Amino acid sequence: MYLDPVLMIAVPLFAAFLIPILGKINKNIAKYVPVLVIGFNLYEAVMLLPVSMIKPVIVIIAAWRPPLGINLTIGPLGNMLALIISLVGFIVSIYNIKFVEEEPNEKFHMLFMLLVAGATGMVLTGDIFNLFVFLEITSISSYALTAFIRHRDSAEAAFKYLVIGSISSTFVLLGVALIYATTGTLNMADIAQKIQSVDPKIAVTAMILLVTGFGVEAEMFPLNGWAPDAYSQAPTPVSAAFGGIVVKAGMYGLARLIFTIFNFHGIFYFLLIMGIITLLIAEMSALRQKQIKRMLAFSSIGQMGLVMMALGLATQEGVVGGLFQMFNHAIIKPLLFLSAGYLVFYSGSKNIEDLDGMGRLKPLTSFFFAFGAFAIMGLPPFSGFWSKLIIISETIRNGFVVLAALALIGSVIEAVYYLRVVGRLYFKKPHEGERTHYVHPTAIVAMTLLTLIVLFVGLYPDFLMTYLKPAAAELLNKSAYIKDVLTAGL
Amino acid sequence: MNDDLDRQNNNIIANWARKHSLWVLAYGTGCGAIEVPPTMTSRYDAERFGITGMATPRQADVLLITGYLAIKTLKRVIRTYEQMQAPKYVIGFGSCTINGGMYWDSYNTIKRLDDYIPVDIFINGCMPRPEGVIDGFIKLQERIARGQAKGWQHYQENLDWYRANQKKVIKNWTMPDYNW
Amino acid sequence: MSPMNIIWMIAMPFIGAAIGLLYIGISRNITARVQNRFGPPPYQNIIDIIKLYSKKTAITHGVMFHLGPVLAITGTISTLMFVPILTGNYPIYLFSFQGDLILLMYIMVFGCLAMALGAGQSGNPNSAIGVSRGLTQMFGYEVPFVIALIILMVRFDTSSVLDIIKAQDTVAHWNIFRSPFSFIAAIAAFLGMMGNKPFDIVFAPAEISSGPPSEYGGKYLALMQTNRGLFAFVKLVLYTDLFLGGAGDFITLILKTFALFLIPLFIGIVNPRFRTEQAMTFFWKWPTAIGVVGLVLVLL
Amino acid sequence: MDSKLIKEQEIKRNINNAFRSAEVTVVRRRRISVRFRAGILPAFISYLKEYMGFVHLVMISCVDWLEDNQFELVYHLWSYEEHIHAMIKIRLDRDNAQIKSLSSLWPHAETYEREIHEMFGVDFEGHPGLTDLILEDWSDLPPMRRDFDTRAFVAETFEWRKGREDAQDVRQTISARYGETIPEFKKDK
Amino acid sequence: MNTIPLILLLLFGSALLAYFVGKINFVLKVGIALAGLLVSSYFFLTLYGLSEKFIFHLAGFELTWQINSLSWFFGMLIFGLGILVAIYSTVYMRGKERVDFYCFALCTTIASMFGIVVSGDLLSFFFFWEIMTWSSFLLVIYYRYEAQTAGIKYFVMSAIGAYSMLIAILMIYARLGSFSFQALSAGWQGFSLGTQIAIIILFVMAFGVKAAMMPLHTWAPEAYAISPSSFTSLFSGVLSKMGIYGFVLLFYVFSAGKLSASFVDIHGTSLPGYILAWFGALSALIATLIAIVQDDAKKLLAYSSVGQLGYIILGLGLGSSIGVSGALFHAVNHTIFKGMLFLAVGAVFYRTGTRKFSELGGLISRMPYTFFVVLLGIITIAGIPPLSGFGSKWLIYEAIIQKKMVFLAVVTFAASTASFMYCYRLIFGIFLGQRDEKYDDVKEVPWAMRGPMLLLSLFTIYLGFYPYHLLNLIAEVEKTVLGIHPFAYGQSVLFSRFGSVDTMTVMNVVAVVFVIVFVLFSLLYKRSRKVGLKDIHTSGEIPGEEINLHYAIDFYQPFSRGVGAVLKRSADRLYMNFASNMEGLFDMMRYIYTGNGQTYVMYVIVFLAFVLAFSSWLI
Repeated sequence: MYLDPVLMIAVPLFAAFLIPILGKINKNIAKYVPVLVIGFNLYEAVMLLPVSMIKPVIVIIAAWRPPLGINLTIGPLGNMLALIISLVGFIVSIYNIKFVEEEPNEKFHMLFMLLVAGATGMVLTGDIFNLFVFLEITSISSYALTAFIRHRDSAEAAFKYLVIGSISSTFVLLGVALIYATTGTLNMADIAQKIQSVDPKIAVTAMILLVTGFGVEAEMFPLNGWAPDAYSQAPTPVSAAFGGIVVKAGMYGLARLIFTIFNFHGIFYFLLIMGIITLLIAEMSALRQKQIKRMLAFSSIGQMGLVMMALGLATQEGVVGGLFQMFNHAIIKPLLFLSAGYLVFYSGSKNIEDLDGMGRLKPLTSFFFAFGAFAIMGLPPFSGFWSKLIIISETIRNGFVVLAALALIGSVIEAVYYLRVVGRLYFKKPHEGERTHYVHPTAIVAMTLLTLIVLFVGLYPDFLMTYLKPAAAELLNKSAYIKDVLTAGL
Repeated sequence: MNDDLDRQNNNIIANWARKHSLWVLAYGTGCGAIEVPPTMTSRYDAERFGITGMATPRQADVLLITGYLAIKTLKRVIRTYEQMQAPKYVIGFGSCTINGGMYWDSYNTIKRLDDYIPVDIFINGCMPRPEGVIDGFIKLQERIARGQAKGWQHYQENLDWYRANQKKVIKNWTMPDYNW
Repeated sequence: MSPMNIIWMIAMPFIGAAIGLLYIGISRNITARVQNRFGPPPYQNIIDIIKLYSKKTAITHGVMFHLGPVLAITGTISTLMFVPILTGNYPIYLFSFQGDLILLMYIMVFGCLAMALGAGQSGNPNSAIGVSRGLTQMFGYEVPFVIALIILMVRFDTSSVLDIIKAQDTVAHWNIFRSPFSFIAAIAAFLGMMGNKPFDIVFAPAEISSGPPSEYGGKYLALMQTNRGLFAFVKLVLYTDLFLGGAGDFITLILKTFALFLIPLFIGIVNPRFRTEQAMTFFWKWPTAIGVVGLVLVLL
Repeated sequence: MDSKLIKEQEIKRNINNAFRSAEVTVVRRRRISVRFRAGILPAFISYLKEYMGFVHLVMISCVDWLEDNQFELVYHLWSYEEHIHAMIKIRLDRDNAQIKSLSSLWPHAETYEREIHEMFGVDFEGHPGLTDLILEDWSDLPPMRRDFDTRAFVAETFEWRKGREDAQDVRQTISARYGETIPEFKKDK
Repeated sequence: MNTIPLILLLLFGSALLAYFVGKINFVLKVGIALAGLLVSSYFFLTLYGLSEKFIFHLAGFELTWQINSLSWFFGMLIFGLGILVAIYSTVYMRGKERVDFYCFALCTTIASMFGIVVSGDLLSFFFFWEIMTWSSFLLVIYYRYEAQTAGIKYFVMSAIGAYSMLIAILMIYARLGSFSFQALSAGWQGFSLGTQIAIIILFVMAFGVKAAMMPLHTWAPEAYAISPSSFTSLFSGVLSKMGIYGFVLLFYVFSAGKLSASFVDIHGTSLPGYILAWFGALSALIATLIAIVQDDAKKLLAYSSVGQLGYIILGLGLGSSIGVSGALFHAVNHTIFKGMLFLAVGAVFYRTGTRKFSELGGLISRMPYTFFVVLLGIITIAGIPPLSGFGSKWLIYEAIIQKKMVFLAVVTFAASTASFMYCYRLIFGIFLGQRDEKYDDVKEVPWAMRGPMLLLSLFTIYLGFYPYHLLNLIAEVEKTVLGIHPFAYGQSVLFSRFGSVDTMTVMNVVAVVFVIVFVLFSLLYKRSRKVGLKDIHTSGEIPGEEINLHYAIDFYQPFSRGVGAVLKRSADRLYMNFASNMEGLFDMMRYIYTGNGQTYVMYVIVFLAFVLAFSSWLI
């Protein structure tokens, strides 16, 4: 039985402001609050899932019906993404319990709560201005979290992120303003209905502004300049959260815009091409990276490129593949980041070269990393295999054999650089020197959870597929969405 | 065992074959080595007697010592002789093998080859001409045919005496044992 | 299997070895005459072998060293069993119905490889060097040899030696005239196979003290010499079958094989020695080129 | 001195400029002889090699001056530029003959030095391996020393063939031993 | 319960069990792996002659697992060698670290190979193919410190192959809407010529990598050399056969043997088959030439493996019954002899710790059983009668000559002759010649290692004179699955249109002659005395005991001088140059991300401007 979905946004938001106060009372309590709160979110998302699969849950706030008032639209897609976000958030918060020791840790937890709240808000809202607001909440907490380690590199990364993010937000705002000016409404379903009558030139301009804005969060090339720096300089859980939460939310925004609100077919081709370019350039850049987290950042960009490509196909199967890939990425990339975080923590250096022989010193963590690497390469029987299979299959079915081949070349490059790291972990003799040999159980729990999900989904993809299909259908079936939202509460 | 060997030594067919097929390993020390090629080539053509050069002691029947032997080379000669397969014959060639020849007072050259390995035929001269060499071979053939070329047997029976002589000049004896 | 056949089976290795050894003896004699010498008697090789068999001692370096010559002669006799020797009214086919040319090509190698293994266990580096040279040279001459055989097989559409003999019913149909390219390639390979002068680097006595057999003496050497004679005979018979239309009786056989035997002999007498890689590349140049011409012709 | 020996004289001057103690004698055209101390021989020889053009070590020989109780080592050098043969003569104490090895200057000097060590017992410092060269396991005095009595040694070590101590005809003995008839020598006509 | 999933479950289960339970002690992990293999091979044996099918759905795709005579044929190889390797491993891996990991990867590899051969559709084929790739990769990198480059090279080339196969599979899926083999063979004719060519090339790339076909072989020597010998045996013996299995599927099942309908015929063989045959022949020749100059025994065997697989590919390409039978026969032979040779080299490595010819030698008296195995192995590999290698090579040659492909025949025969050279080098370098002092105490390996090798050598003898049962199996495969009319054969006689060979007679003649000569020469004739290996003729010189006169360095120096031009060319170097050039390019790509905030902002603005400028295209 689910509670009011509004709580999914309200509770983390409230908890975020509660944490500093709790932190004044007892530092330890603050640690456990995120676990509980996001756990609640996860519970909500899971409970909502069977309901929203049948019919979208429209939550009307303050009794103003959709075109006029703010509403939450919890369709299969939104619910699915909320589930992903809360799942990743939950697991990362478990990891956080012990990993974040640095002061002021209650602020970290607060910002993290804000991040989750914002991302959840983004995927649940039905209002374009709310989308913008939640985007800002997510972004601002991200900036702060990036700079959490008080180091000049972190600050620089955060500042870059801030500059680019602010510009993108401005574009989003401009786009929203343009839409509001021409259609006079902010409800997405309503906009989708009314956009038909707007001058296509204005509509396309608005769309491009919005796409640019969300593209920054969704790591579209060339808007993803912030990503490598931010990923590599942020604390490990934050990097994981970027991969699992922020980017997913951004991608949701992008998908919602182009599938539901606007009606331009050309944008799909554009997305397809941008997707493959993003994929290839990211993989190529990742190959020669020296820092492990930076490499993972580029890999993350590459995966998002694949998702964009899948969404750009704009077919049922393609979108299913894209969403599947988003899910996989959201699960595997945190696994990689969390294990890499521990490896970096123990080796005391971010450089790949210094990870030599960690497979011997830290067998479990290295195992998780290797597992994640194999999974993200798309090897069976891990989950990455199925999503890649579906995407490539659909690409070829639509006649884009060359794109499929290019994507697979990207995969080969991916295999090379992941294996290079795995190779260093296992093949090289460890450097001399004493190291602590200790991983906190919370981290192991977090990583084991992720591993099990990867394996489960890999061996039994049908479980996930049953939920992904309606989600894809929601994206593709625009009129149903409009109807559902606009007739809600009647 | 000796009876058996004697019986075989008197085997007419075998002795006839041995006589007509002398495979020579020429141990070319000293100036005598230069006399061997003329013996083998067109002018004197030792091959018509079945005499052929061989490259390894394992295959050879006749060890041809063509000159003086320093103590260092004596060691090699003994080794080579022991590697040959019985029945085997030794021809001492030139005065040096008989009494040291012109090296009679050299501190490093042996004087009597037959003190160290059993010699079946000496060919004297300094150096013997190919005619002499062929004559020596024919003498050897005759002795083989009569079953008299039993130097190898002599060596086998008096190994202790030969060893004592050999060890007298070769101070540091590192040779493997000759196992029959 | 008729009793006559069984008698031939038992007798043929001895006859073959005797003929082969005689040929080699004659070759020594002829070489001597060419060099203005008198030379040994033609039966010299047989004397040598009797002497070697009556050697009183022999040394062995181990099991493979012992088995090397045994297996070598096993291979040679087995090869002999699959070669049709006489085809006339009183044929000696032995087992040649049960095998074909490809079998012959491979079973011929059996003995060589066994010999090489035996030489290998002698522990003498010279033997190993000889084997290395021999195998390299074999790789060289097998190419024209194979080309020659392929020409024959494709031309007559059969891989059976008996069928090839049958196709050469008259003198004009002998393959030496019908497939001259094949014959030239094959005879070039034959030079290498016989180990005669230009291609005798394997046994270079002054250089690697007679190569593979350098540790063999006494009865082993005797067996190897027998093998040498027999193998020469087998090869000559095979070539006679393939190119000279086989033989109906022993006299023809001896005439034809001796005629074939003279070719490498005379080439050998007047030529110095090739180095290993020169030998190998020699086989890949002219004989192969001629063979390829033959191949092209047979396809047309 | 012959006025034609300009080159030789010039070399003599040059050597004396560098090494006062070197006694240089011009023997004849293209040949000079130098007496030198054993102590700084390598320095001297390398000077000759590097600066005077004597790049070729022809050989090293040794002379046993038993009367002086000294060994004389003679280093034969050859200059390809000037075509001059220099003999560097070093006197060593016979009882404690020791000198520095030249094997670092000319690798092939090793062989000569090994031989001289073996035959005379001169010790070469810095030689990589003063092992046996021609003799094996020699335990007596070095055989080329003049105080080594070869005949006594031979008589002690080797056995003479009976009847062959002098040059008598031994055919009778041999024929008696083997029962062979003695061929008559054919007289030349 | 259906048997196929049961077997797969058993194998994968024992893999996981061996890993987790095996943490406890050594016996348990190896025992579990072995027990799993034995039980599953029992179930597998019950499948003989049946044709089972197991259909289910996963991720929206219909998957089929089936067993037919072809699957059974290859399954036989997998289980046969798999069990022997597992038995061998019980001793070979004792005392080594991470045995649990080894057992896990070994079982997974065997399971995935079985999965490949029972796959009745392209998707599960690909699925198991990838599992096979990574599980074998795990074994390649078992000796972790040295294995890095080899492992990554193997993985990357496999990945390229696998992805090209994926494209082909998905191209087929896009056209047919089904992954199943039946649909494919029914629908093959409907494809356009271009599609057919593309599919064939892509599949050939995938299978060629696994079957180590020139020029896709470059991973093989290093990966074979570096993996644990017990696994290398399986790697070369069976895993490479999966590539061969793929070729069989491609040429006779997928295309239903109708390639000739769309392509021109050359000498009665369809063009793709003809080209494949040439690839096979050239692999055989070039790999053999390279094998000759190797110093590492396993590298030599690896190149030899490439060469022998070339023969198999050649036979398959020819397409006639006799050629395909020869290829399948040779596949079995290759499994047997490569299995035993790698196991034997492993045994030598187990006792001496090295695989280099230049460091070994003279082990015959110390390891006589291993020597015997290697001896039989090289006789088989060289195709010399009377052992089984001759039968398969005979069939392949007959097939070539029947088709009058004379130049192909010349290349193949030349390769075969050259193989004598490396065969000799292998046995000489390890077992013959003089032994180094330090190996005086070497002992023969334990029976658990000897047993599998000897069993395999018995097989070569058995197949050498009585190939009837195997030929029956092959004929069954050809009749039921490949749609080829099998060629004629008797109990032990192989017939072709050209001639026949009676393997039984050959074996008998050789055996009888050998026995007669042996009895006469060795038993009845006077005995010889045994001398040591150091007692050799060295021109009188007496080398000390410590001096080893084993001639093993640069053994075929004249040969290398003669064919140096060929050996200098290296596909491997080409790929590595390409890879390093690509890395250079990628390194430049990296500088797109300058790390400069202003630049990134500029990118955003330029992107926006650019898209706005071309916005009309989006409408």
